[in-house]
Amino acid sequence: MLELYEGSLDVPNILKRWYEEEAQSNYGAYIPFVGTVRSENGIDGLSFDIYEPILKSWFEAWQQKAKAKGAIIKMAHSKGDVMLHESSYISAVFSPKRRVALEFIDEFVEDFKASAPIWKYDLIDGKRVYAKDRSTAIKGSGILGK
Amino acid sequence: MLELYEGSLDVPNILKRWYEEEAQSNYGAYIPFVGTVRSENGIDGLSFDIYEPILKSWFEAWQQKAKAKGAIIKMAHSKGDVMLHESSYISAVFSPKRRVALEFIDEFVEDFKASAPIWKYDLIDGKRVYAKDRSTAIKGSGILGK
Amino acid sequence: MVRVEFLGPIQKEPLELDITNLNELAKILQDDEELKEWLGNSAVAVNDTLVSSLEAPLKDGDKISLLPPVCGG
Amino acid sequence: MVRVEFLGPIQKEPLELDITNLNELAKILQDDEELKEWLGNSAVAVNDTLVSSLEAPLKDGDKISLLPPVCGG
Repeated sequence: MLELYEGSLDVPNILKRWYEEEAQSNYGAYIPFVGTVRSENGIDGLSFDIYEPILKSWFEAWQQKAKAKGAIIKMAHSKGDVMLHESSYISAVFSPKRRVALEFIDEFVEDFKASAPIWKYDLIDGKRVYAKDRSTAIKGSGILGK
Repeated sequence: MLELYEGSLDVPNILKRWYEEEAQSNYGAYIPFVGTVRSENGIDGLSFDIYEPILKSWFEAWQQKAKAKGAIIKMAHSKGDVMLHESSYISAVFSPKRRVALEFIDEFVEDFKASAPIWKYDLIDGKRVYAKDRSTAIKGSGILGK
Repeated sequence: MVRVEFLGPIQKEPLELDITNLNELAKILQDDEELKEWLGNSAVAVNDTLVSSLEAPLKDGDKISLLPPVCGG
Repeated sequence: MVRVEFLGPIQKEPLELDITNLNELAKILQDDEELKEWLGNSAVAVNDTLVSSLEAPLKDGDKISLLPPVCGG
């Protein structure tokens, strides 16, 4: 399940809803990862653009990988502005046993950072500044270059 | 922070309270691990004994390790009976950046399984049966043997 | 005609081009001063599937997307 | 006198013993049929600190705990 929201995430409610959705599914491990906007470099917050068609197919491919190990993944992400100390990202793995969940959440979050078609901007003095230095070229980038 | 409860954990409320406690602490990553009782081998639930003095010192040593990396750990565990599909264990790491949190939650949960002085029993037909086959001898065990 | 879209921070309106493969697209975009900083670090999708070479043929109505470096979370 | 406690699934009442080191304790417990399955897989704590050898001296009032294999979570 992939959920996109305008603005910041209601973390307690999302964590609770996901827990309750799987309460009878017989998963032994539930590991959410929650990403929150940190105060650094004088920013007022962050802002996000998302390209949904490719995000959905990327997520669906991970869901299939999880399913092959008896696990499931859920993810929520913000679009637009998210201010300091608000949260913009949650992903979670449910699996029967802990090792699969611990390994999946790590691999999923790292691939999310490297591959999910989401662009981050710092909000500084009312402007939206692309977070170029913290961004990663998607694997296979550059084929149109000289 | 180490919290022990009689019976099952109120997971949504604990996750929410921990999130709100650190809402202004400027941690970028919050990773809880939730352990839930699975239906297997015909059990009705699990039951736990805890030796608190050593659990507390073990936890405090981990808290110091976390602190050295700018992170903190929280943990909640059940004492006594926890029935099927209820949860008995939550631990969580907060850290400024994701890598520390992802690595810590894995190391912490694995050491918890290997070292925390907690004993698990299957509840079967009203009896409490020590989960011997799933238990791990604490490092350094056996010095009193022949 | 194919449509070329520039995602995220690439501030550029979509193009409608009469081309039949990505090599032609590369030649056209390489002449565009606005795109100088983006071609070397952007991924390319055809109809929302990422491609890894310029060999894929294009057909009328295809959508091409340029995806610059990402940073979710 | 020292007090010896048996934790978790070891179904045994505490012992009060007049001993001065863990080697003496080992000898006493090895003669106890009830503990046969536990001595080889239990950890030992003196005053709630785990010990890794039998050399530590004991003093009056010390508390010794036997911790059988664990499984939290």
